Amino acid sequence: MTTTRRNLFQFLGGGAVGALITPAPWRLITDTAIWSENWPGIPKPARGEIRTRFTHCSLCTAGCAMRARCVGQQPVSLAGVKTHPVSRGALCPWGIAAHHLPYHPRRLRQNPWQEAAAAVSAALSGGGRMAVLDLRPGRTASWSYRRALAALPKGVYLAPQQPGFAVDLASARTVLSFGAPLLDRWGTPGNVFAARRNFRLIQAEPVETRTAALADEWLAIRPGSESALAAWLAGELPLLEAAARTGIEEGRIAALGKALSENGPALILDRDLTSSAMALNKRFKGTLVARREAPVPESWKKAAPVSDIAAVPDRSLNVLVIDESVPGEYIPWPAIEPKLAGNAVVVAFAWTREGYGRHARYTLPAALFPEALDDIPGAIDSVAATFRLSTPLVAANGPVADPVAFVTKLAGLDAGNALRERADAIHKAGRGSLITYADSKSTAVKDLKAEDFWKGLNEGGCWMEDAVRTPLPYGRGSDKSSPIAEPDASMPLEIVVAESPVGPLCSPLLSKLYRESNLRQPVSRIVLSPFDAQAAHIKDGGAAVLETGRGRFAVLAAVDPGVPPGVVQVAIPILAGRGKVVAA
Amino acid sequence: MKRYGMSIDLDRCNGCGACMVACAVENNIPATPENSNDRKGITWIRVYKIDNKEQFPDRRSAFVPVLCQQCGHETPCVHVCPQQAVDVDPATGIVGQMPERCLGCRYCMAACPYHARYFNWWDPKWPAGMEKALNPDVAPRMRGVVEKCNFCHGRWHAAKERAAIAGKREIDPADYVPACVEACPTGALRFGDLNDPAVEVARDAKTPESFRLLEKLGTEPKIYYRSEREWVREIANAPRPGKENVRG
Amino acid sequence: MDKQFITRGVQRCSTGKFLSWMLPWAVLLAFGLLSAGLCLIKGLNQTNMDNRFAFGLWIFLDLTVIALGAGAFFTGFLLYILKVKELRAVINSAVVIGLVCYSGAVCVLAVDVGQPLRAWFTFWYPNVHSMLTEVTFCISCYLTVLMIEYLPIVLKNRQLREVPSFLLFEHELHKLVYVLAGVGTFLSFFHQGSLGGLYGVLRGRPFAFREGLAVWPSTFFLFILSAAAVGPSFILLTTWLVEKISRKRLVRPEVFRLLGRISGLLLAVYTLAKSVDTLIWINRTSPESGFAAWQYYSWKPFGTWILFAEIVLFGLLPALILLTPRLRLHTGWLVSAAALACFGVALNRFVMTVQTLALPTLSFDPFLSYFPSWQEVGTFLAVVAYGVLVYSFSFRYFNLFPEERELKLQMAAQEEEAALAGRY
Amino acid sequence: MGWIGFPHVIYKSRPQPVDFSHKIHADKAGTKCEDCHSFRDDGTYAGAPTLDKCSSCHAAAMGDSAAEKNFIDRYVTPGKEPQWVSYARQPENVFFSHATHVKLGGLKCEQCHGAVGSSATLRPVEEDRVGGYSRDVWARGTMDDCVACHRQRHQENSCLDCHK
Repeated sequence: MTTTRRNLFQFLGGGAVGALITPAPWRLITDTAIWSENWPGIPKPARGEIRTRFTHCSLCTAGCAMRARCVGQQPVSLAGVKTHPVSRGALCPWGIAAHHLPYHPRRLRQNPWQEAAAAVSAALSGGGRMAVLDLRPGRTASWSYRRALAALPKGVYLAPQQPGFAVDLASARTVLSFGAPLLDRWGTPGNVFAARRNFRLIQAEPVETRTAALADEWLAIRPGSESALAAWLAGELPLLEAAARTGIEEGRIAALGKALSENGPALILDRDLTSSAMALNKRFKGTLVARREAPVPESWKKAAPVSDIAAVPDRSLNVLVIDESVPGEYIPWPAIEPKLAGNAVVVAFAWTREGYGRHARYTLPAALFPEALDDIPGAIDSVAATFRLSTPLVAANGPVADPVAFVTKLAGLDAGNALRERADAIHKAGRGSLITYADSKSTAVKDLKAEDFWKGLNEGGCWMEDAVRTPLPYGRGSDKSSPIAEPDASMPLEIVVAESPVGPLCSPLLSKLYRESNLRQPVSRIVLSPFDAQAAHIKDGGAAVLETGRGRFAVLAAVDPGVPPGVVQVAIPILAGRGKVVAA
Repeated sequence: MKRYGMSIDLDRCNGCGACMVACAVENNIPATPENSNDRKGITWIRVYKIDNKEQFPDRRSAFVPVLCQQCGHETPCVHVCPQQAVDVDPATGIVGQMPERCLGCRYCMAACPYHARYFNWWDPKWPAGMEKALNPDVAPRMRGVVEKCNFCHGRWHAAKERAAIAGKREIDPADYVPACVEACPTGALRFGDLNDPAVEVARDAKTPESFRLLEKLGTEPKIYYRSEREWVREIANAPRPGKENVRG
Repeated sequence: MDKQFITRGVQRCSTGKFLSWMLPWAVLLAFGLLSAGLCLIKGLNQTNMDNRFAFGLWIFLDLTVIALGAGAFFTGFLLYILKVKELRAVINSAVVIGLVCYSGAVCVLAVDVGQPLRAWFTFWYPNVHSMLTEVTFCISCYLTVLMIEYLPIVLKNRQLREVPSFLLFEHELHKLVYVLAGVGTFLSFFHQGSLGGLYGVLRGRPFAFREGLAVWPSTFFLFILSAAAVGPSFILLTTWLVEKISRKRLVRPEVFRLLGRISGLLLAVYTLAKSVDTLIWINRTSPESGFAAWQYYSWKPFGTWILFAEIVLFGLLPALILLTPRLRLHTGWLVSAAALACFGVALNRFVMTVQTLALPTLSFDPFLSYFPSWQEVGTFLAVVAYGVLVYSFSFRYFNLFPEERELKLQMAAQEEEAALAGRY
Repeated sequence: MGWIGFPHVIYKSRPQPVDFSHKIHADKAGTKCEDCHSFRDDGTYAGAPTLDKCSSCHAAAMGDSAAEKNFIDRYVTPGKEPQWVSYARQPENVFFSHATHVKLGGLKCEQCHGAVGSSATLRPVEEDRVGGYSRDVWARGTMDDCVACHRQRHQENSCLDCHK
């Protein structure tokens, strides 16, 4: 028979109806929905036994104790450890997401170790001068550097200036802070917040920072006039003039003095802990105590001294090795550059090229937390000496180079075992006790074998000296306050650091969250008062240029009536000083 | 029957954002592309910086963590969901969101006065290798669905399982604390069963300084805020347009 | 060459002219499909919607076109249930418009959801409390009804009716038409209402929240009313447009006036109801949820002018015009009033969707603004283009205006008379 | 014809690495499932045993079956974990607590897993080509099956009881 068009229609229609009674179409619908659940590209989290491991965060000198929740060996989340006497179970946002750092997309991937080593030894062969810049002094690694540099003919060990004291927050009752970000990543967060309930906090600061917002009293002091207030407290300035300079009513200033002297023990702090304001602690019996360091082997004592970058003669360094593997106080490049001789070899050990890597001839990839085994020097607010390790939680993701090995190799020194030697030295001294978190026990070092002590440290234990508070001899820092600087007209605005910067060394999640919540001022943004903005013809959200002693920066300007006139609020600490903002 | 809730002390919160980070880590929130912003990104708990709208030197600021307020009565999002992807657990009072049932109509987001619900505008993506660090107790979500805070249900499951292996039906309260509460370094966040008068949270909720956001809507939220500062307590009420707000 | 498909006795432009009219719309449709495809494949990050503006242009579009498409069910209701015979002149056209609006809306909805593959969940695991469930069910059902209603129009085509079985089928369908009209009316009343309920139930958005009767907030009934009111206006408007574009007379002026009168009547009722509702909302509903009504209107640019425009300018005014017999006699007044009415309903839907989301609810919220991305606009235009294409096609090949033919004959007769008169 | 062909269209078959007989082990090694499929201290379920569990007995051949010899050569000697394919693997978004169901609910393994325990050989896992679920899940482990049982025992509260 011939198939007509109608037959065809009938066939198709029948087929369609027939298909409906088979499971096929229904199953297909269900399956597509299921497929939309395991959508391509959605990762499946690895399953497995959940283990708990302990370590210490080495992202800053707070060295908070960490409990890592691991699937097998892989940490999937970090939390604080309540039994750690200093950090008391608190972590900062940086620490909480630290286990993401090894996977940061901006990590260095090449390791030009051979080239760097060759270049360095070539530069040294002619009896060149070599220096190591260590951003975090006080580590065992720092000792290794100093030992190596002592062995080298002209070795210099450079490090940011460290305060020779520790701050005893717990015993303070009244705290006057000249812009010290006490409640924002200062010292050891857990320790600060625990002590916070016992002292009255008076924040003298031009803008309302996080700390000022939560202080018991915020003295909105005129920018740049902190020294005037300090001078009055030191009895070197009449009340009227202090009031006039600081823009704070006499009554409040007087009350401040009263509080400090009567509601003691008092404590006076400022942002960089060096300025003459710290000298006031002598006058008001501030609760500063001598800084104590964990014992080191006798054999280490013949080490290169810690010298200040400023003390190095210009154009004298042929080799400079910079260790920024652990974040520390950043010394601006303009302060370093003049010290370098012509064609000096600069080798930076960093996790990204965005730090000194921009200036170094070789940037070697350093292992970073939680890949690297390192110890953490005591925090500014830890009264007793302490020794704790940041034991690695994961294997290094990609090629890494060890800066200590690099330097010690040049001096023919083997410091591979330095941490163990240090631990043994501490054990030999026999003071203090070891706190272990898994069983939250504290065992006196005397009662431990050296082997177990070392083992305990590597399982995330923490050695702490029994708290001995040696009051500070107050040798350093004159108690005369420095003369009050007169502002120069070319730089009309006071640059005030209102935020600790988010910085590059953080989990991609952290930067995402801050970006999506506008919770922190981005490094690229400044905040102006409507008055200054208008004067400079800058609109809210408009582009601007910030001119400072450290150069010009293209930024976005925000206008906020909460900012006092004459102030530009930034999130880059090194810019503190005076500056000028012009429309881009 | 439990009624889990939270109390947030605004006089302690220093806006560090630890809660947001801990939440994102716990709940496998992906790192969104660079062009995401405060309106397209996902964060189950968001800390807002607020101020008293004064000028210097009278300006005062505070930080307000806002998560799903776990409305207990006429829960706005539950009623509107066309396909039962949102429900309130009678046993815990927790408002649950089922990404696998959600079709992404976003009606619930329009219904939520707290903007505590978030939509997956992008495919979830992690930097290479970072997916190794995902939390196995929480399933990553796919593009095109809504998600929100559920008081870290992964931890609730783990706590129940720990109880089960010991043959217990009731969990040990110490076993179940949401990530944000555990992470808060200032101790501003507290969590617990509001029905249990012995628990801190239940007592916090009763203090005169404590308040809830938009209480007058009658949705009985289970997140209690507290502050000594008068102007901060004002945020409980409806917005009052100030001149700086009035713009087109 | 396609002459044999065109209804007997009516005259249509040449194929070439027709195609050249269709072409630009086809291009527009293609562009729209592209942008819709982008949204489907790359996801909704292609739009400018966000967590705070979860609904945007598309929801506004859906609500509006469905309101305008209401002409279909309401005319059907008047014609078949209330036996208003004159409306037979426009019923076919109304059905096509309805079909276009509803299918367009459904397509956009499919793009609007984040996981279209799961759309069927709503039918499988429906949440009976959700207005959206009601909407989904009613719209999809009513769309099928419209398609069935559209069939006879297609089958009446000059060539298709040659096929005996089609003719038979069409005849059978015709008996059904009353049932269909009834069902359609019922369904439409419901989803028009639930579309209103969509926002009226939002307790968390006091600007949109309304008290109501039983489970339905007042907006439920207001939407039904407004839709019924502008439906006829929109038919009037489109018919007039088609007349202008095709330069033909399609319906008798009486029909125009009738449509106008119906529309005006309902519009007046709607305006009254709306005003009462607004007063209740300002004085009770809103304050009870802690929101002083004045503050909604102090966020620029949405001042009280928008309320005035909605109720007086685009409600009362057109109603009065349409209810004044003298003005109804002038097509100009009639059409512009109808246009005002249609614009009014669009504005109302805009306020309910966009303004609701723009207004802050938390005291530390900013006022939000939103502007659609080109992908969104493209999808929007696709619906328009699709509408024009389908309508033009139907107008050319199907008999949308039964009176067209006799009107044509009349005119021819008149001309002859005139010619004869001229001879003597 | 379609009924036979259909499964092959929608499932792809994934064979098990080792021809393992539950039956023999149930008779010889241990009597209870928990002997090999154990719980961890935190209540999580360990699933298929790891190699060390097997090699504790099979360090050297115990019988003379080809399967065992093969297993020892391929896995025990090189110390390579056999990649078992799970029959009842639930999708990522499902939270299923064996502890709750076994310890509190008092369910027997067979109730969900069928008579695996007495099977003489491991049949290949049939994996859905589109959805990726095993055919056993479709047969015994769909959400409807869970819900039905929970309804009976009035154990249904919310979605997030069983979803994560």
